Amino acid sequence: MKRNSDSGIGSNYPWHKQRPVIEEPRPGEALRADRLIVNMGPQHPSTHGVLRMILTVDGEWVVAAEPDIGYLHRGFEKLAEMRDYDGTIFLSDRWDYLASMSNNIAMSLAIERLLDIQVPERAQWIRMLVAELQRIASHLVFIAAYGLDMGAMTPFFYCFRERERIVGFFEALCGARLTYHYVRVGGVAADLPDGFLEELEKFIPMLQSGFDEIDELLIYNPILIERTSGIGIIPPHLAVSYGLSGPMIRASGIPYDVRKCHPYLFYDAVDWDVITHEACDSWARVWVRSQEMRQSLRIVKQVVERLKEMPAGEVRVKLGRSIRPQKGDCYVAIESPRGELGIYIVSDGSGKPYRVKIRGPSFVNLSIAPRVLPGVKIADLVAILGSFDLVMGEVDR
Amino acid sequence: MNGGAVWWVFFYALSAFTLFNALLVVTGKNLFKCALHLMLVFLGVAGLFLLQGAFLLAGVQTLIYTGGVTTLILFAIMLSEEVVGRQRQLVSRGVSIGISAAICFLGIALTIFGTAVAQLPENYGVHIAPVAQFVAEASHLPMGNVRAVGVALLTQFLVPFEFASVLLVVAVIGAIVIARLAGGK
Amino acid sequence: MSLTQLCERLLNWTGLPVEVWVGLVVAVIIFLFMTVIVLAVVYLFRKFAGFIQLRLGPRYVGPRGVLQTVCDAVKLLAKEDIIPAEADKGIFIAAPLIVFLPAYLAYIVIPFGQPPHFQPKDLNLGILYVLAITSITVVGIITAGWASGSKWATIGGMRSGAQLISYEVPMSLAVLVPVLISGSLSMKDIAEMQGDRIWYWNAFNISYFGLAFIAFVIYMICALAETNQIPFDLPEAESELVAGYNVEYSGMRFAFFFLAEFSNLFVVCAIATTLFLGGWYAPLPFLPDDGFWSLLWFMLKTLTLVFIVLWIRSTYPRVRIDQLMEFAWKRLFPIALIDLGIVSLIVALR
Amino acid sequence: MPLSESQLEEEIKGKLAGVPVSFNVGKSGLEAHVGREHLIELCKLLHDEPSLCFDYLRCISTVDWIEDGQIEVVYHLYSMAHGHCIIIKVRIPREEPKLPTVSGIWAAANWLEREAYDLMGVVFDGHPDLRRILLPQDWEGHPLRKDYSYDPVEFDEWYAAKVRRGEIP
Repeated sequence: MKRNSDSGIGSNYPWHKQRPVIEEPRPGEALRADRLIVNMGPQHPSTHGVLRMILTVDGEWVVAAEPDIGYLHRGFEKLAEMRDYDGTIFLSDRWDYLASMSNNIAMSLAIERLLDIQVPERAQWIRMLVAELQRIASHLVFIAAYGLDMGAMTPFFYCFRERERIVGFFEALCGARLTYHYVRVGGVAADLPDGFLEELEKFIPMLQSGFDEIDELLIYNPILIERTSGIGIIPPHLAVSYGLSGPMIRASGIPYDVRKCHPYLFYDAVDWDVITHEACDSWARVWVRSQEMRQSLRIVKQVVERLKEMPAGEVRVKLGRSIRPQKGDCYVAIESPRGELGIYIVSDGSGKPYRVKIRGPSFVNLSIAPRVLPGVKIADLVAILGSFDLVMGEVDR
Repeated sequence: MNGGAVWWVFFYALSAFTLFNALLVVTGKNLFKCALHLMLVFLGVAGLFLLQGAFLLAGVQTLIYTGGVTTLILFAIMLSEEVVGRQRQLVSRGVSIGISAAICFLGIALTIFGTAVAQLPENYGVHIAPVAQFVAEASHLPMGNVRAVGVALLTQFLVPFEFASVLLVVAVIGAIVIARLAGGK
Repeated sequence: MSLTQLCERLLNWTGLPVEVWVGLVVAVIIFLFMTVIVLAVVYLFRKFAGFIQLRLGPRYVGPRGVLQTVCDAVKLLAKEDIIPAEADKGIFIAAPLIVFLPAYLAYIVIPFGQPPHFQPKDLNLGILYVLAITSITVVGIITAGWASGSKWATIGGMRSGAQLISYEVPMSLAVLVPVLISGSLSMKDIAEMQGDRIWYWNAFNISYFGLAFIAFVIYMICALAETNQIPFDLPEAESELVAGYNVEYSGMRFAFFFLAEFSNLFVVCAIATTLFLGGWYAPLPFLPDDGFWSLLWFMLKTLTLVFIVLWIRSTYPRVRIDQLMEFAWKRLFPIALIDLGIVSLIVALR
Repeated sequence: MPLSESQLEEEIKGKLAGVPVSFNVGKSGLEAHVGREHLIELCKLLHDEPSLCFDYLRCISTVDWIEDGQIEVVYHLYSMAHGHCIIIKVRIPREEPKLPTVSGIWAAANWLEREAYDLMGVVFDGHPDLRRILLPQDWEGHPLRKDYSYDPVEFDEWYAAKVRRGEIP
């Protein structure tokens, strides 16, 4: 077992000298029509939720694109200030409703860092297990929805078949299928049920062949490659400057993964690779996600091995009725399926958090849209925006 | 049944239909509707060809004029007009010029019909079918109809045929050049 | 008074020639046939897509859900008919008919079985007639998009128009190959020329060095585009245009578009069967192919092609508009032209 | 190898010429406290200096310390090249919550600062497009402030009040 230190990704950084320049949008073709302002959304089949894009189009070309967000703003940061620490966990289920487990983990880790407590080892392994399963489930939804955006209906059902099984496992863990509230402060809500790991072991090869099917059906489909490669290019220096994270930045060739760069749980004790792609385009973002699912499965396999060796035991620290951390603040980030999910939490010594700031990866990832969308065709817009994998519940929080 | 009478009824009905729509094309105010009436004119002409027994011409007329030219005109209208605004005055004020142009055209047409048709070789079969035989011929006209047109185009009328093609190519290239000049500014 | 006498009396009373009545009866039969075919194709498509997509498809109405499409059709007809305030009313109403009529009229010349019983009318310009008639559909679609008075519908209509007119060119060229081979434009002649041996069928005839097969493939690709099937379903690209040219239509007028779309799908496959797959003939000489057998063989071949189209439809993503156009003009068109040129050379030299 | 916190502190102190910055090590790493008049200077240095190269802005958070009458703005930075982190903390008075923008240095700051403005009311001078981002453009107040009154108001009342004040014709 090797433990990596908190290391960076190497000194090969050609992008750091290049400052972001807000360029004038590229003019359209020589034959120009009048500019037209089109509202795409908030209710449009391909904005996935309630995102409104205010597009200025010149014929088929997008001249300017401005996202208008906030339709799903529920004020979680304010709500968290009115609840005790335990009560903030279930709020976190609702930020990114496709990855509730990851949100639970982020919130729990932040509070535990404030409290300076050590979580039982078994609970940490279980957290890793659910986090990776959640990543697979979330990426499956992304690929399904992206296929739908590109007009391919069938991959949707194949992705959802696999996701349905993962959700079934989560249901066995905690009884819920979308908002789990399974990971709690100090551990997890309950130990794994009997036979869980055996069932999971049986499921892993099925998932593996499911990935192969999806790859064949959609990812390496020549039409999809033709449509999505070479569009929505985000060069590495822009990706860094705009603070992108997750598959978005890794598809721009930068191996930034919170699990490797700021390790938490036992991610440095298992064997896995950070997936990157040099192409920086929409297809690269899809491909990176499809490969990441395989890496997650690799982690899941190792975690299952580990958990099988481990005797059932303590999975949660006893914390008493109310949690009162000392005065102080901390920033904890995890790698959610969409990227760096950071929690900045401030305690004033009372039973309620003084301030909770959520750094939603989708929010930051979306901020590059006004920069990359001008100059593309309307048909490409869907292909680019879709590859960002936005979950509006997290953008708006 | 009196084939001849039915034929004449059809002929006059179709002619009236065609002329009526042609009138609407030039007097209508809505450009898009004008184009649709133009399509009906083309269909009417195709029907007239059909009545004359020129099935190939009727088919080609429908395929090229109704399906192709009308579509291109509709495209041109939709690309150049505002998509939602629709009103535009089309009737030109130069009535005298119009009338003199119409008279000239009539003269040319009469001259052509007076001379050219008479000189057409009989055995090529490009002739106006006898009126009364229409119903009888309609169902079993031989393949010769198509063959005759083909042979005529490539022997008797080869030079005009090639001229027409060159003219079309020139028109297409010219249109592109004009569009480029106008758009480049 | 017997039924025949009654009919005769009625005919005499109206004073119209008997051909008119025969024509009307044939028209009604074709319409019913078309409706049944469309309902069947839609049902089969839904079951087939369900099979591909790991679900069950319609189940509840009738045995195995066969009546589901009938119910849907009735529902569509009973729905409220909405005409947008911005729409140009007259054209808005006329557009579905302009789209529907060609789809309907194309049935007249198709030999569904051994002529003359199963072919409504054999025109000696049969295939030209079909091409001419179906080319009118474009006008209807552009008109529908424009008359809706909605930006999305207009864009959908224009895309559709551009697509249909582009793919008509390679399609016509591909159609000319069997016409050249058989030397006739009549659907009946072309089918009869191929006969009842599978290796004489145009698509598989090796005496043209596979060139006819290339034409067949080109024709089928164009057929996908002409009937707005994935991967060429841009006019209806849901994720971009919501629904395309028919977005403002509802109820019965929408049903007309729907009917025309699936009817066209059947018609293009039926034409491909006639031109390339030996029409109503059985693949081998000892198999029966007369009377109703011929109808069966024809339907079998056509439905196989329909299934291939639907298979592609439920598997592939959608291409982009410029890729669609480039594919038509830069790939299909030259290939079809060269193919046609070589075939005509072979025909001329033989 | 990334620098340790003390090494990093030494490195920055060595490069800083007379900029008053105080350091301490908190729960999530090295923290630099700086006044708002020196913020840009410090950020430029952190971003441009090859040995520091903080090219990745992870987060901008704001905390309303109402008892001190101050708002604290917290920047979390990371260096892709070297793998070290730093936190910059700036305190500004609540009455005059003004701060120079860093969106010219890190493009990510654009939306994060808009969010801070929207929810906490921090005004970033020189920001290219400082508008509300999550809340409607005509929202009143900044909800994450501790003294924000969040009594429910019926939409009709709110609308009527706007009409009375003449903001809506």
